[in-house]
Amino acid sequence: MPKLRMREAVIRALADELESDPTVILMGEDIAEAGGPFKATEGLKEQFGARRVRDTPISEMGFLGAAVGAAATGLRPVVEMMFIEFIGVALDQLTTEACKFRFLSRGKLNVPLTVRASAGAGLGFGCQHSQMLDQWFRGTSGLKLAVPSDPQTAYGLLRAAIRDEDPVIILETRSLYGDRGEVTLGEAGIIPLGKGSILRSGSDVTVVALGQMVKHAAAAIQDGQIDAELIDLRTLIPWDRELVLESVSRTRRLVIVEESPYSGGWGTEIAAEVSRELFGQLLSPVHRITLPDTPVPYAASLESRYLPNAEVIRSQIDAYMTSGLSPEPWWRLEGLARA
Amino acid sequence: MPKLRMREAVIRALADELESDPTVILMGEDIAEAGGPFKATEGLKEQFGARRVRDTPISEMGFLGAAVGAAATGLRPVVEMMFIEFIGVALDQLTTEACKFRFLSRGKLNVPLTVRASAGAGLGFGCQHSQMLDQWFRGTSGLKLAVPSDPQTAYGLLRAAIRDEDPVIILETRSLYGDRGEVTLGEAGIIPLGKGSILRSGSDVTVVALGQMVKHAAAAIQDGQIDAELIDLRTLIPWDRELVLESVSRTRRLVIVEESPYSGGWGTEIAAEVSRELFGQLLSPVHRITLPDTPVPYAASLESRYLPNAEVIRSQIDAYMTSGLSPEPWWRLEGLARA
Amino acid sequence: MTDQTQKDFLVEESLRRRSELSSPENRLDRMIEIRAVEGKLQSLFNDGFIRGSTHLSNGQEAISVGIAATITTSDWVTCTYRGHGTALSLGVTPTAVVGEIAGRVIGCVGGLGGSMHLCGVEVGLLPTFAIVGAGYPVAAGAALTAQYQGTSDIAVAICGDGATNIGAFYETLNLASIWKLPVIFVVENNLYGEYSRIQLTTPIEDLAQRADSFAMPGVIVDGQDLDAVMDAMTAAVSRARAGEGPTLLEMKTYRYSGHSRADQANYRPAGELDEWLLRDPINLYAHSLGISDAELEERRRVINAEVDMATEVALASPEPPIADLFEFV
Amino acid sequence: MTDQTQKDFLVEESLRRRSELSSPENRLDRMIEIRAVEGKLQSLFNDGFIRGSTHLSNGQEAISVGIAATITTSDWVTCTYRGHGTALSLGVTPTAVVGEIAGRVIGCVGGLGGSMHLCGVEVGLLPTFAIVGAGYPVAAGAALTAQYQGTSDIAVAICGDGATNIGAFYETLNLASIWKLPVIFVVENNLYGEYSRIQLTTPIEDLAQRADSFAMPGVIVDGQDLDAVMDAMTAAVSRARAGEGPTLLEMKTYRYSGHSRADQANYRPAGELDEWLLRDPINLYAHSLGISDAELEERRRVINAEVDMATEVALASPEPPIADLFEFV
Ligand SMILES: Cc1ncc(C[n+]2csc(CCOP(=O)(O)OP(=O)(O)O)c2C)c(N)n1
Ligand SMILES: Cc1ncc(C[n+]2csc(CCOP(=O)(O)OP(=O)(O)O)c2C)c(N)n1
Ligand SMILES: [Mg+2]
Ligand SMILES: [Mg+2]
Repeated sequence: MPKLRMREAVIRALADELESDPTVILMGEDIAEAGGPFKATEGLKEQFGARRVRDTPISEMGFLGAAVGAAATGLRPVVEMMFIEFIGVALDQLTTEACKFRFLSRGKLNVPLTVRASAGAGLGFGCQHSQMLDQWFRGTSGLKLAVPSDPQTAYGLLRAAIRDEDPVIILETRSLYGDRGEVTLGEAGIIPLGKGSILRSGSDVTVVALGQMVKHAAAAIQDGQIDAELIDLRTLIPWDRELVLESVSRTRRLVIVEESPYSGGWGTEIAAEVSRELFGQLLSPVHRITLPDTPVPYAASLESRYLPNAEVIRSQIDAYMTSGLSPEPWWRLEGLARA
Repeated sequence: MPKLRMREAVIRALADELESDPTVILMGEDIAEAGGPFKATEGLKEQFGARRVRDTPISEMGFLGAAVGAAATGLRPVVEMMFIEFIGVALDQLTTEACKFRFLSRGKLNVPLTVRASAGAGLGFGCQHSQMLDQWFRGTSGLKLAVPSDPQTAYGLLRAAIRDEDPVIILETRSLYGDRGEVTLGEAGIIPLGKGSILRSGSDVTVVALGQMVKHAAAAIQDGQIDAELIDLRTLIPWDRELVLESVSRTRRLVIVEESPYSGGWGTEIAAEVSRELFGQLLSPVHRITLPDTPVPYAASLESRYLPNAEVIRSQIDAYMTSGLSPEPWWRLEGLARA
Repeated sequence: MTDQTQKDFLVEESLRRRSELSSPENRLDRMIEIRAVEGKLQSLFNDGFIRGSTHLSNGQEAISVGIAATITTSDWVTCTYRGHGTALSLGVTPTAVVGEIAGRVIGCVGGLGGSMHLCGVEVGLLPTFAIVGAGYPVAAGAALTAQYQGTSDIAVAICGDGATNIGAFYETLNLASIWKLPVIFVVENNLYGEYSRIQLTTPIEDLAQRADSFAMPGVIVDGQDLDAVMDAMTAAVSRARAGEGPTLLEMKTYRYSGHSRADQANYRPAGELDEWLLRDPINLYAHSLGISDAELEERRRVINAEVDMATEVALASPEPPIADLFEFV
Repeated sequence: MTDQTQKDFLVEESLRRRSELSSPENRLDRMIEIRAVEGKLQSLFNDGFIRGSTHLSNGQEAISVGIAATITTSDWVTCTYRGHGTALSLGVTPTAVVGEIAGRVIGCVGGLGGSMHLCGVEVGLLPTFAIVGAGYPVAAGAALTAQYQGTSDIAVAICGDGATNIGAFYETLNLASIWKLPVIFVVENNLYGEYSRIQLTTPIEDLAQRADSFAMPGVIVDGQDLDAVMDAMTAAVSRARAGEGPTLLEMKTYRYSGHSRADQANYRPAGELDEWLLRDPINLYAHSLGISDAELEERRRVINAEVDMATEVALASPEPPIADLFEFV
């Protein structure tokens, strides 16, 4: 098993799909000649040629829409949105067009389109280049969304996405691109969409995390003093209801760790569903550890508080376990904000 | 108190704000000469002139962005998005630009912008012209979103939005434009953003609804056989936490009626928060009555099932009250879909 | 016939109808058919038989037929909510069009789509777009598939004059030019975008000029003259098939009705419609074929009767079953 | 000084700095200052002092200074992430610029914004835009405010060549033309959008041509020649103030560095940079003012020292308090 950085795992996934399926093509800004702004497509143009690995003008609506049209008529395009914010100028093509084609053709057409985008905070890119923005994609039927947490999931989820018959977005947490890990390549390394994974078994509390929060949640509980079960959700839309419900039905406590705001964060859906399905069985309310409801700040000292880290997660879980209640977030405790 | 149709209440709100504040201007496609595709700006150009009531080219990014710039530099623009779906080509200007200006100027600038959009299903406009799409706006700090349920709220919320110092979206449920009701005009008719309203007091179950679902929820419980407390949420972002929590702390049961999909619907946030805050105090799990996770269908027979009506709401509430559980939605009961 | 056999029959029928367009008389008849179907739709709407919205293309029939007659069924077309003419020209049957708009299972999308969302995959019609501009890049993508796969297929994007003010239009023209995609952009310049006259929203008169920014040929075409449409299309199609890249065709035309069903089009200057009626595409083409007024009347009578029958079949079809709501998500 | 007095002082200082641009020598010095600040920023980045990204505008100084010297502080400017030159020219102090990029409370956005988000409301700089194209319509809106209020203020939108391929550009030009808004669109054509040479993304050479689609004057300007920039701006500004509408100015220029801090710009053909260095805007302008090489060196020395001091002040400022995260939402 090779040890790869996450960006290299992305390259391998793309290469393997380009290799195995001649209808796969890549498009995006500066992904071909330059190998991608995050070097997550490095070498692919050299290997597969400019016909299959295509640089585009700065025209997100244009090239995302072209990918929709290409996907509906026989290709399997993989589009890179350099930063997920950029889809704010092109959302229509994904949610209102691509995700409606199957319905509007009564099943005669489908759109096997993958959108990869870098996302997330932590690197000092400021408030227009540091968000996850998964909320833009929730509630759109026909759309899937996955968030890798390490090189293996980056590899496996991306390959599954490219093979999927419908639109899939992969949010690649930018701060993880340099992380290294062993990666099972090939068919065995493919990770089905819609399935979470138990990274650590435990019986006192289930911790559900996604993307870069998985790493921080794992660090928070690694000393084993809390007998926590850690689930990497991997796919957010649709999330793995069975796995989460089964786990929480055993542990009877749930903490969700989100790189998502308190108001409107993705954890609300899981909290709502778990509270409904396991009504009367929980020992404590579902607890969410989230971002505050603010733009992403630039200054390092602020950004590092903005994003939950292992220490914060640990102290929140401790408070949750001790009190049996859902502790208030730090900004309420410190009197900084109400929400 | 005049009896007005909802579209007339919108016109009155706009006229009153145009009258009282010379910095208020209106922009949108065919809102001036033609009085608006839904006649919700009828007569305003004649009354206030083409300088203040402006037709635009079909350029949502262009005119929404121009409104952002105008708002940041001294005007109070009200933009009409004819159908909320159209903001899919211009979302960037609202969420990524307008909502960041206060932060990115360290408080020196603000964007008193109102976006009005028609929204919602029920009129046979098909799947690209019938959605609510409030999910696109959740999780964006600095943004407010309100949904009137009748002429009075259309009037009062819109005036409050125009006076607000930050961006506000008003989703006007299209199917209500023709509904008539008495409207208190003037200052007394203004409805503060962020505040819900108890339309009917009751002690056995709280029913929270928004937009056109308020009418259907009210019809569902009007015979008084269930002692339900009905809350019109009015503002969805931010929703009235205090009011809902206070009500549910009395009734100890909550049903949310949403024109929003089951997965990713707005009710998840309320369900999560209520389940957290009133943990151990609820008699039944929070129950959501939602749309199914599908595009909006065209055929009348399908669309009428797609949208919850009074009968469905009633039978769901009955099942909820009788069983003490959250009943499955009809599509699961009928084996049509899992989610 | 079961619904399925009915549907298979309609598909075959669409292909047959498309092939008919090689004959000038059939092209004339198709224009007459479009006019007849739209007349029917308007009255069904007026009588409350069908709901939602509708956007007639009467007056613009030569463009729809001219496009369909110059491309093949393996070429792809993207079109707007104003798509009746395009769908019927490409071959979709009157029953499938009326059925869709009546929300019946026999409709071309089984009643799921409605007036703004016709579709005919078998004849190259992608689901029509209700968002202005959305069809442009999708057509470019269909052209990319053809270019990539090395077929000689092309794509055609049909939009209105107003749609040349939206960002997607420019982004697509640029991309298509840079990638030399085999795509034709047809702008139906009918002088109005909804209730706004073009001068109020667009500072130039000839939209073909907008191709210049992308080093693309932009051609002004008389959209009322079927032969002119076919000539312009034929040239653009050969250019595209030869790998020489995209073309923008501006079709000067006029819609006789208002923007959508409720619109009485009072914003039009007096006499404007009458002037355009003098250059009605059906009459012009009939005359160019040497067809007498009497014969033309007879053709209209026959076709109207056929459309009446097709409408009856459509309305006799049931609404879609609830399972369909979940099956195609 | 308390932070607040410090800040008030910086605002006043910004206004003073702006007024300085009426003198040619000061304009030269401002260009030298921009070059010096960016050199400093690059080394601070290299040394790991500051993080995130940065986009230098070295080579493009004449455009920034030329714009600032021809408009007033009540005019509004929208600019991109490549905004150091614009901010400094408009008057924002080196301390406020370096402080922002270092994430300090003394920064022009108090460290909340960072490299891509400079701001100087007092001198007309709206928060700079990190989304390509986003500043175009916002500038049009600022121009609308001026037009509506009947002031003679104008707005200037500054973007790159690559940004003329994005939809918002066209939508804004069209809207500005239709509404005759007092806005000037400045395209800094530095031949590259990120790592892509313009020919790979854009099928025409002169972007000024893109104004034609909107019946708007499009002017090609030598962006390395401060006098040429000022002349072109002055004409466009009078046009705008006179109510005659918008102008597109294409400034031909070059960025000496790569796109952002990590970029070595290996994609550039050998010799290209050297050729452009021959027409360095600072040298050209110094020569046109009859300033000797020795004197120019001396000016550079003095200004570098000032920038060093400004940097020290900036870095001595604390990071923002956590309360600031919540105060400006
Ligand atoms: C993005 C978007 N904005 C606005 C609309 C509403 N709308 C539908 S049709 C139309 C007018 C289009 O005019 P034109 O392009 O000239 O086409 P025509 O209807 O004349 O065929 C408008 C504004 C829309 N569907 N999508
Ligand atoms: C909508 C959007 N797409 C892509 C980007 C990424 N991006 C940032 S700068 C840039 C290149 C812009 O080139 P140009 O307009 O020529 O400006 P320059 O950087 O040369 O000044 C790109 C693609 C972005 N910020 N926003
Ligand atoms: Mg038109
Ligand atoms: Mg450039």
